[in-house]
Amino acid sequence: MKYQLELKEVSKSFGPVQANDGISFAIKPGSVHALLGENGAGKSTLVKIIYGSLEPDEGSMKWYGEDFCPTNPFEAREKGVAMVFQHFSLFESLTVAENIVLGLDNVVLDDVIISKIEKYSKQYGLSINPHQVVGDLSVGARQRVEIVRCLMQNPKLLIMDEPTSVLTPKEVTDLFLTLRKLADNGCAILYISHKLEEVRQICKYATILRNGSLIKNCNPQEHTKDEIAEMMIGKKIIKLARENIKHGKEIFSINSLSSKSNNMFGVDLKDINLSVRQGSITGIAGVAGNGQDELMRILIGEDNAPASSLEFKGLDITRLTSHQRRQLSMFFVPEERLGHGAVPSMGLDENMLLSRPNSSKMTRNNIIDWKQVRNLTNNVVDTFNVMTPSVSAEAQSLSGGNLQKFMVGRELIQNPELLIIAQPTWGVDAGSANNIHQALIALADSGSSVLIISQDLDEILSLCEQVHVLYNGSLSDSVDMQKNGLEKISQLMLGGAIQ
Amino acid sequence: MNELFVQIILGISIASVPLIFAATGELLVERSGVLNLGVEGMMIVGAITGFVVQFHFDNALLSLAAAIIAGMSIAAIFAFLTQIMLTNQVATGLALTLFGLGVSAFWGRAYSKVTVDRVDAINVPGLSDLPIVGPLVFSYDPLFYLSILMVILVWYFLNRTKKGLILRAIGDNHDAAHAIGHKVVRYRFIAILFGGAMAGIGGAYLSLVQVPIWVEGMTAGRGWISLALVVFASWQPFKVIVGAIIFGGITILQLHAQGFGVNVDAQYLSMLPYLMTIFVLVTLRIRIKSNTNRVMPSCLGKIFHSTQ
Amino acid sequence: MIRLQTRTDSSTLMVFFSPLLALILTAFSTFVVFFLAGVDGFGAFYVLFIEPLTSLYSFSEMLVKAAPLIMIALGLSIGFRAGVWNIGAEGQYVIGAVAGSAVGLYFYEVEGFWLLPLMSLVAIIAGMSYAGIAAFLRTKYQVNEILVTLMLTYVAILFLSAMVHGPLRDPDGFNFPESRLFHDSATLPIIWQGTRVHIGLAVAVILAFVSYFWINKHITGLQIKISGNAPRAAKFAGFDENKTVWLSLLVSGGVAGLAGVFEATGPIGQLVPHLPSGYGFTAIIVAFLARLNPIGIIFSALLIALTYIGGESAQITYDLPNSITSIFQGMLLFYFLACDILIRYKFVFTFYQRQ
Amino acid sequence: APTKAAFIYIGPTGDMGWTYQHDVGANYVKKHMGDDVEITTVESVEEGPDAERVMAQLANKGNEIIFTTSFGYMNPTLKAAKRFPNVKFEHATGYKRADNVSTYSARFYEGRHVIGKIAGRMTKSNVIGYIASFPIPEVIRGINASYLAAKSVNPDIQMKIVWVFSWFDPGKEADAAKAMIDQGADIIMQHTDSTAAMMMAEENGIYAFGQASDMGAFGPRAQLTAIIDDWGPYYLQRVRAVRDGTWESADTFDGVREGMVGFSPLSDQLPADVRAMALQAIGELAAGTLHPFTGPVNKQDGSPWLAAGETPPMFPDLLTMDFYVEGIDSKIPQ
Ligand SMILES: Nc1ncnc2c1ncn2[C@@H]1O[C@H](COP(=O)(O)OP(=O)(O)OP(=O)(O)O)[C@@H](O)[C@H]1O
Ligand SMILES: Nc1ncnc2c1ncn2[C@@H]1O[C@H](COP(=O)(O)OP(=O)(O)OP(=O)(O)O)[C@@H](O)[C@H]1O
Ligand SMILES: [Mg+2]
Ligand SMILES: [Mg+2]
Repeated sequence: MKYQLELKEVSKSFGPVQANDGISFAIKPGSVHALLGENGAGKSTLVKIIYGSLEPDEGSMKWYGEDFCPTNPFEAREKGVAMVFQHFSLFESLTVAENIVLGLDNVVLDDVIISKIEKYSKQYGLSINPHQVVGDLSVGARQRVEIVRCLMQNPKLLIMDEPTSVLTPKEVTDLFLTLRKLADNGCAILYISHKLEEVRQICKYATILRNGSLIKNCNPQEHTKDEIAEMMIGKKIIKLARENIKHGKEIFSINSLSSKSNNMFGVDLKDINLSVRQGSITGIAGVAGNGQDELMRILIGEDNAPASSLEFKGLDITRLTSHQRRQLSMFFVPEERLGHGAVPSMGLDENMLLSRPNSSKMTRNNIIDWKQVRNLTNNVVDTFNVMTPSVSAEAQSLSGGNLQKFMVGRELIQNPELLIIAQPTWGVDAGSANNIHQALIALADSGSSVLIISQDLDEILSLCEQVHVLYNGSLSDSVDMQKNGLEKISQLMLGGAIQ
Repeated sequence: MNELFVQIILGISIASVPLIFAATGELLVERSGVLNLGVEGMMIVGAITGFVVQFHFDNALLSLAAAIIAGMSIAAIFAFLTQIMLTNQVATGLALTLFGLGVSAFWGRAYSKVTVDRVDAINVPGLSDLPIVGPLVFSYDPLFYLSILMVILVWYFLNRTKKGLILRAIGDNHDAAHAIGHKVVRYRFIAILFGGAMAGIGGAYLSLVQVPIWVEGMTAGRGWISLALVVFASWQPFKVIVGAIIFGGITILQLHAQGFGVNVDAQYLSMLPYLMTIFVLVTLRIRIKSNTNRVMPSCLGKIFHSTQ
Repeated sequence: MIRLQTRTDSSTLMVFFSPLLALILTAFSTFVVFFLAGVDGFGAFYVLFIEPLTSLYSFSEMLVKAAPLIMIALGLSIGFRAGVWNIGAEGQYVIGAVAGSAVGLYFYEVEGFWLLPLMSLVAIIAGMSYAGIAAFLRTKYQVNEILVTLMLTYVAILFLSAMVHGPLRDPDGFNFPESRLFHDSATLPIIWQGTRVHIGLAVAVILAFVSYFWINKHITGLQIKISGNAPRAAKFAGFDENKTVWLSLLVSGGVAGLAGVFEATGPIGQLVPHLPSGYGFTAIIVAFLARLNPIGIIFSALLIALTYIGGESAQITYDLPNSITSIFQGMLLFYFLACDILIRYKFVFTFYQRQ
Repeated sequence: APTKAAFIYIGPTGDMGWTYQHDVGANYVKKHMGDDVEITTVESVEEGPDAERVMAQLANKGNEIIFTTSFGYMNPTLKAAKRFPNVKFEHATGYKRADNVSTYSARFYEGRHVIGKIAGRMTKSNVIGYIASFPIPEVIRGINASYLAAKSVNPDIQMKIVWVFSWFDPGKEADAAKAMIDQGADIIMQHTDSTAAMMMAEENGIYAFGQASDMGAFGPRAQLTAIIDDWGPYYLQRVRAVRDGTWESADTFDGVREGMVGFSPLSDQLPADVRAMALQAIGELAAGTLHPFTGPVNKQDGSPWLAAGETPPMFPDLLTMDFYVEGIDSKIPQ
């Protein structure tokens, strides 16, 4: 049988980093093929080579048996390769139609293309409005735009780099239906995801990378999730569960919090109530874009909240800045790593100072003690196994997983009494995710409280004793996990009645 | 009185032509996500080059072509530094202005005592004699019409062509544009050269049409005004014309006010164009406050570096 | 094939090597320019860059010229770190000079040690308020501060003109547009007798060290840097972006105002319509040449001052036009900026074949 | 050894106006003294703090006499003179002197008187446009002198004055000329240095007068005559005095009689009677029998200034002049 795409000994290095080291594998027409690996394993690099946006240092590729070496995405698209990027490649100030036209070659914006967009969007059940400006869209809708853009190329190979990390469960199901349809029509799909469950659901072939090298080609449906994860990181994952859950008294509460979003397309928060007890792990589930961002801003202190709607250790903290909140021992890990939780172009040591309670001794009377800062940074790097060339390496030079470990570590070494963490393992590989989960559990075991905002239901269910669901700016009561908990939560996430 | 009105309108449009050229060029550059603060420098290099060539060859088309090439050449320095050497655009733009002023003054020393033939208006016989409409429509020089035409072309390019769409996309998100295969650096390089060409003509208009004479520093801040006009126009080509006319209008009208003996000190009248610019920027922002971020190209001034 | 590769850490070697390379390239281009101008290259080079350093007088004049450049550049560098582009320091400099001088002239012939400090204070406040307009418009209406500060510079210069033609005109000055000469208590002390080097230089150098300490050790220094790089992260750290804008503009406006009154009460000795001599603009170059480093600013200001003094000597000796100075400054900045690429990136040469 | 003399200019020598004429003067010295003199000129020296340094540098280079040719150099000149007591300084248009500082200027208002008369006769619209630079006594004297002269030959005359706040900004000067032409002026006078207004006049088929130098090349038809600043003989005399050791501090204020103020050839456009009138005025000025400010003259507010037949004293009336005479419908900017 002829392969649709064949890779032979493809290598690519970035300076000292060998991102891909002699990788060979092949994709059959009409197959859904997974590409798996830890953060930084080289997955994105490899697919960028296939798509022509990176050139390999060595190796060759064949397309239906013929030599294939695209030097730019146009050549790849011409052959029928389409790609949904890990980081969106959309233009916020332009309309959906304009965005789509930009990704299609030899096509100009006219009525024909608009009706074509509408046709595709109907055909695959991906609802988009060609005239809307992308900046006004939710993440899910943006993802749909990316996908429609790819589908309109009538691709023979569709590459999807972590497409589902921002989709609702329903959207994921729909996407899978679409993919099946495509595959049945003979389109091959190369699928990258850290969500091994879904990989097992739709892929019959998987290529596993580690540190830039090929580890194994296998059928994921013949392995358990844990087995796959082990292949990816090269060692066994030991799962820790909470041992002795001891809840103390209430330490933090949100009381009838309502707030208008100051972003035109944001979500208004409506009458949110929540209580967090000492030593507990509380989860806020929900699909991204339902007010998580707005809630997090208010919790951090970036946006104002109405007086006495936030109470920590019995104090009204609504008028406190984020710095003052930290001094009360309340710490935060935001969802977005680069640009929010860390300054991309600054060193880790400098980034250490973003979150600095007085107790850390990093500053005294606002004068920075650089020695202490470096000590603490080293401490975080060692304790949390952050892979970095040095403590002064720029934050943007770390891989997503490593930066996330650094950021979690930065907050954890302050021994927070309350840690509020959003999407703790978004885009983080299984191994690192496990490390982070362990750290959170250890924190709670030591008597501190953790509030997790996550759309990863698995994560919430495995960690939290108490789960709320955020939908369209409203927060549900705590869900009783004993009685059909899972069903309840799924229902709430999709907008079911909130008790 | 009609005569005076017509003359004032003519005066205002003459004062606005160089601004329209330079601002329209810069508008395209900024739409591609590049902030070139060197407009003043490019204009003055265009002014001296156009003048020198006109002096030696007495050929309007040739001198304009030379001014365009000169504007592009000096813009190429900016493009090379910011796009290839990844330098800070604000600093590079300022250096460009300084360099342009210096080079033009150095080169122009030999030409400060001479004059050239003015590039003239087309006077369509008969038509120009029509009352009011005649002089208003038919006594401009060709460059006035060219400036309007350029605005239309730039608008058409940006809003009606695929390449224009790509250019806007690059200004909005260069990383994404790069990811889907568009040549960010190439587009920007060409946009910057275009901006240089337009500034070059704008400058040449000053030394060939407005007053056919070369003087050190004769652009007198018009490059900066053009930059303000781009913001004023909220990056929309047609609004550049409106802004240029307002600015040119205030400049001319304050002189007329003095001539009529208006009882306000001339210094304060002279402040008007600048204060007016600020005022307009503010009211503009108040009006479109809700979606300010929408009008400004998101990548404006940011450095793009693609790893290969 | 050559390509640029990002370094994970800035190269320390290149931090020092790149300015050197830039200087060498500028020197080389200088020869080319002279050659084109038909001037003896070595001689002109000597006059431009060496001669000012050989006579005590020119050296002292270089210091006089460097003092305001250092001060203004220090203020601007703060804002530039924070992504606040105050391009109109010239205007704040003028307003500071006018306000400070007005106080000095109001107390004409009143002797007192308090007068100069009072004038300086008023100048600082005036410079701050003037820059504050831009801060207000940016924080309240998101109006671009580049344009506002620039437009206000033109206004300031006209205002100075109105003042010296009007209220601040020397009553015994034959109605010429100049103020009176400042009396002793309103004149800046000379710190190097026999030259024009005034206490402003000492203030400038002290300010450089203070701001070095501030930028590197004080938390607001970090705050400013973060605001410039990642506004959202600054919020996360509890820094207020608007505060940073205000701070940057007030500081740069204040020192520019102080530099203005120092210039009026020092080397000039009166308020004249030609007070604005482009220091506010040149200081931008000074700041960038120094890569916004406060101590580096001292050196880059001296370098730029040298090009001014050298340019004048070249004009006197070789009859070269003074525009040569702007050409140099432009080139210097081009080369400095271009060479800085070596700090954050390295050039790698790759050879590979594709099958 | 040659005597070393230096000139500091405010503008570029190519301005065709003020600086250009000083440079003509410097060349005149060179022409007459040949190898006996070595001349250095420095152009475009700012009036701010740089001026004093340039003077000091010139003194350090061995110049024995330094001409500082703009009013703004006054205090820097005095400071430099104090530092270099053996160097002679000559400051144009100022009023402060010292043992080694002389001042010199010219009675340009005599020239303005002549062009005022010509304008009064040549205008058809009775509107004269006047481009003014800065509101200093020198400029105001010029406005008053030309207005009085024009009025004396044409009572219906009206003068439009536009201040451009620059000595040299061709764009602005052209715009100002254009504005006044649009408002009906058919003769332009200027107290700014560029040739822009002259070119505007030529283009619009109206008349104008050259400023400081002969601007006929820029307005062959438009220029009726030009007031010429002729510094050459004065400069020659002063440099020679330094060479001879006879230089003394002095205050010079010369006019048509001494030849410091001259005229370019009168235009062919002038009718014979106007030409005769102009020549007569020049003759009377040269003879010293005519003073452009001769009473009765009232100030703008109607208060009397000069009684019939009275002429004003140099100081304070002329040197500090800060008012318009009666009839001018405009306001001096503050
Ligand atoms: N442009 C680049 N310059 C330098 N190094 C790079 C570049 N892109 C990737 N790398 C490095 O190459 C390696 C592989 O990166 P790649 O993006 O392929 O990983 P990945 O498998 O997609 O990871 P993730 O799961 O986080 O998306 C990493 O070590 C990364 O640091
Ligand atoms: N220019 C670069 N130099 C060094 N490393 C880079 C460079 N560009 C990207 N990288 C690294 O390559 C890796 C892969 O990049 P990619 O864009 O796929 O992000 P990622 O780390 O996978 O992010 P995410 O958290 O979204 O999964 C990241 O570790 C990133 O830090
Ligand atoms: Mg990836
Ligand atoms: Mg990832």
